[in-house]
Amino acid sequence: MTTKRLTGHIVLGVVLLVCTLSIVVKGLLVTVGALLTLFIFSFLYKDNPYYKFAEHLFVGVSAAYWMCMGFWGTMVPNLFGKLYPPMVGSVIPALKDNPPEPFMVIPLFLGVLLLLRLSSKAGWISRWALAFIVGTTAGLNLVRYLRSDFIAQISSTMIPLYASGAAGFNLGETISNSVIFLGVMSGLIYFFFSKEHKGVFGTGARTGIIVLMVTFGASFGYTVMARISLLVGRMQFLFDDWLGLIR
Amino acid sequence: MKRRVPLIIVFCVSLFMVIQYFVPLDSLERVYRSFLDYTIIIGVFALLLGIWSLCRVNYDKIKRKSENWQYAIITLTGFFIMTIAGFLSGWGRTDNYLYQHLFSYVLVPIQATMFSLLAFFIASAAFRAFRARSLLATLLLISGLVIMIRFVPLGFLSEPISDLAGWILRVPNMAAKRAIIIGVGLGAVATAFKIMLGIERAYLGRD
Amino acid sequence: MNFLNRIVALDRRWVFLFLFVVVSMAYLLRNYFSVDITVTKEVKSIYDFIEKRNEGDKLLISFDYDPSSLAELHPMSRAIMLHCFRRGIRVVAVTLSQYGAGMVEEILREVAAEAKEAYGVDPQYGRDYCFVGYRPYPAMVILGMGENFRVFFPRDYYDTPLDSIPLMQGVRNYDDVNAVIGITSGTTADFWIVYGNARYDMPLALGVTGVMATDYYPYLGNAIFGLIGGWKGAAEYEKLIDRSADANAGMPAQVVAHLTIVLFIMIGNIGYLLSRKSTNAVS
Amino acid sequence: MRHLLRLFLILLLAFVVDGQSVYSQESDPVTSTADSVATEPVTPPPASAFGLAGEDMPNDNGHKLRVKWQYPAEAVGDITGFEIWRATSPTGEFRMLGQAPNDYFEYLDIGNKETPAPDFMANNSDFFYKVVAIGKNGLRTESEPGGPFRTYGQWFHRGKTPVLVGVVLFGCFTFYFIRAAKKGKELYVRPLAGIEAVDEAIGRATEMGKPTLYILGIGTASEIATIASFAILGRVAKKIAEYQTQLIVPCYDAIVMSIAQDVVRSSYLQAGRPDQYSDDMVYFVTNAQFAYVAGVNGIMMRQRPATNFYLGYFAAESLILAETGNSIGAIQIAGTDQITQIPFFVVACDYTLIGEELYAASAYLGRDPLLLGSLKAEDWGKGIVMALIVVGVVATIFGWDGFRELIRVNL
Repeated sequence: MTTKRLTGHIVLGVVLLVCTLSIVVKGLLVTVGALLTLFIFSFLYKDNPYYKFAEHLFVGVSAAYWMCMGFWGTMVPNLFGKLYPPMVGSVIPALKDNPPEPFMVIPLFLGVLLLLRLSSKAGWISRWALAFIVGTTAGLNLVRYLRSDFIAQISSTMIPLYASGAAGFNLGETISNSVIFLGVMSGLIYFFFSKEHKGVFGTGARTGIIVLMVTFGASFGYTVMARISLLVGRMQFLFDDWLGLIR
Repeated sequence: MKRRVPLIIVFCVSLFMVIQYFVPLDSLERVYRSFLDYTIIIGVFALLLGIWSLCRVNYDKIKRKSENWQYAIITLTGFFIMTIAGFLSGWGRTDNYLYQHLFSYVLVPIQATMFSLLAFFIASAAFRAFRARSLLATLLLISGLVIMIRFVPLGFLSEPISDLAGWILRVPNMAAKRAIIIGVGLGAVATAFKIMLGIERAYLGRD
Repeated sequence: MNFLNRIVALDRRWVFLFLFVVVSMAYLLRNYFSVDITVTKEVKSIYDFIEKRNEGDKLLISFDYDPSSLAELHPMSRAIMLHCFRRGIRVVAVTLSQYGAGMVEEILREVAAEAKEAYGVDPQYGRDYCFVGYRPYPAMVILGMGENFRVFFPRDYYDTPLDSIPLMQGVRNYDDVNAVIGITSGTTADFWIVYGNARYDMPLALGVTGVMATDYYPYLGNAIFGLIGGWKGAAEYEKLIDRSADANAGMPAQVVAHLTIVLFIMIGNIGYLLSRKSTNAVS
Repeated sequence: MRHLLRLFLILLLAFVVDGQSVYSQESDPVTSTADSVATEPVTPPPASAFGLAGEDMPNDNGHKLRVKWQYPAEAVGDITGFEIWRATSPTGEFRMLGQAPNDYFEYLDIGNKETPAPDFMANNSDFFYKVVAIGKNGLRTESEPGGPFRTYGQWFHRGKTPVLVGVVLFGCFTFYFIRAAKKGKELYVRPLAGIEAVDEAIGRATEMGKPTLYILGIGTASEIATIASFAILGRVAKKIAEYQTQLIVPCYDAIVMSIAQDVVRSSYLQAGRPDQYSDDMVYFVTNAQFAYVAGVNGIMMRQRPATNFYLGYFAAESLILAETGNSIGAIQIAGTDQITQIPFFVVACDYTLIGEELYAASAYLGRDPLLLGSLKAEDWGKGIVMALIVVGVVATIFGWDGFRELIRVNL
């Protein structure tokens, strides 16, 4: 226990020393950024006050950031600017002379309905606004999914199982095409809900899950590269930008 | 009134969204675009609800002195300082020192570091889960390894491994993804139908 | 037995620590490492395609990413453009990403200067490359460019009419460039395939982030003739053009990290299999 | 309810009929050729462009027109290109629209749909065009104004017919099976491991006296995955209310939070314990992806839930959440329709609902015949897809490409 505590003190001391030095050399801001980086990394060891600090700060600041973005980026130009254009004239001069759009009271009205949720009595009215959003989504998705994912995927699976190129029969391609065909079919069989996975159907479903697992392994393996790039990015920040070890 | 009106709204709005997709009329397109605008604006109003919830939860923590209540102060302080910074430059502008620097030296580094934790978690997840426990787990393990090993210089083995990796990515990978996409497409359409017709209405609560 | 169990249930923090140490060492000592990179077919085919073109042939390169993906995609953009300039291939640049325009303008200038320094060629704006800028709604722009570039880009980024730019004279649409290379970090890659290649059938190659790459492998050979995925792809391309740069600098860390993970998986499995054997023996 | 269904069917039918009647009307594209007087090419070139023709573009509301012209092949070398001008009357003010290179003899005029814009193009109205050949020597030769060319608005987008067929067909299936289910026809559904584990997982949390964490993902309420997740949340919350354990639902999106509050509140009401619900169970964290993850990680480390649900739309944070959850020893049930994230859940969680299974989960949990009926409809959809693929593959083997064209969506 005491050695652990001692190690803790030593680590803390070193970090403090480096920080003091870096504030002098590199300035406060980079040091703050670097410290926060280390705080987050400390979570990998265990939950601790430094991580808690960074986490809570992050939550608060980011919520305010998105609120400001929502207000200045959406509310002002898209609602106020359309209801009463002169209001945003100083920000977006191009909008100043647009005629007001009276229909924009609809989202204003729905938005206010939503806020009624804070009252325990009239809270149920807020569902009108939610219903509007859910309805838009449902309608949009009904056609969106059929259009983009669905039909395109079906038609591109219609490939000849027997492949031949300029050089005649192409064995490799034929095997690949057959695997694709069988893979898609068995994958679809796996997703059947109302049929018991037994007999031929069971074999199909089993093949389906095998193909799925191979794919998941491959995706996982491939993503490692992208994630390591992120880590190297942080090292670049810590070692180059902050400590300046290399350059 | 409490239940029927929302269902009617859902039905009418969603039906409109479907129809406008097939009918290329300007008037419909204009309404369609306004609808999308409306949902975004309503979203900002909802953000106020979110902020209210955030403040209340944290305020309660401080008031009740529940565990870790000190950190709730940090959240609220961070929130209010950033909010003030966001309105400091006057109408419609956020280009002040405080806002910009809170963004660049607090938000950005923490965010990037949180993201980079994935490098560690992907390693620990692989270590723990890639075990030859069953046929399926073994397949997961093997195909993952084949893809990862491409990075490791292995001399004469490198080329066949990279070929095999390419084949896995090109063939079984495509087949499985297609099957998932087709399934997801059908499921999404079915869910949209159910919402439209009011069969699925969990989102409205049930009282 | 005890040892095996401990390996099987090794605290994940040892994995974290090991990975951290190893990756930081590899990063710090990157200049002392050389990584032998195996060039994959999908990257090589893009290189070959450019290598086989004649001087004066044209490529349309679309930089559809914004500064947040810069770290991952800039290395491949640089490598491809350097290759083009070295071979005397003309580059028509466009961006379909809202925040991309400034970044693309910068990288074009940088690479032109780099090519001059490295290969003694002197790429000139308007003659050897040009940048038509940004337009919103990528799907529509891709469709429109299939008709005529001028539908959406009557003028270039600097407001010069396209017909006044020597490079663009006689360049109507995809038929007049030899290929399109889309370097993208989002759904624009799908648009290039669905609205570009499927509709107009021009040769198309993609450069994408590492996470996206697996999604586009299925299109190799039919919709796209080449694919560069993340840093590894960029490093391969750098190797092909024999010019080690950013992507190669990160490669030691990548290789070591992959090796570490593979090693841990192996150890875990050996431990698991052995411990299962010994429990079987006991029972 | 019945009336609603019927109304919908009638509307759909009317819509199909309407669409088709219009479809046949505009099937032959309207082409009119201007009898513009071709002035003899002046020597030295440039020669005058002539034979202006305009063609309405289909499948829009009449804001697009394709202009074509001819130019003597031998004179093409003398010009650098063409300019295309448009006006609303032959004598009116012409506006330059754009340019085309010298070997290009058509121009797609995409007009603006809104009135104040300078390149506004009204639908169902006449336009006149002029093409100017720009000579290499700088000479400009104008064609006679060609026209009138009329833009036509259409009522139905023909390219989207396969989608319409799909929607109608699928709608019919859904109706049929829902009706069948209502009549009490027993529908078999195969077991899903992830769903069967739900009870056990909540039970475990109860035994351990620890809370259950439910994450709705980082999607907005407009993601189908999020909506599917609400339905599951309703079932889960009801069980939790019955077992009297604690539920934590930290939210990423404020609208999602509002809806989730409603859902959980009514589940507690249904379970007969409305007094145990409070808005503190379902609360907002923040709207930034990784700040949300940081917050949820903190919740996991400090409140130590025994069971974690991750159901909805997820991006890169999936693995951070799942690994942290695993490190505290929670039972984890995940589900998403995001293909790129499924592998991470599969690796790091105990149970994973893959893609479509997430949507089906609420039907499984509720055993509501209406919802089960729609599962059957989905299966029929899959069956048809498989049949289509088989026919398509056979068709390509015999080199009959028409079949693929049949189901193509032309936007």
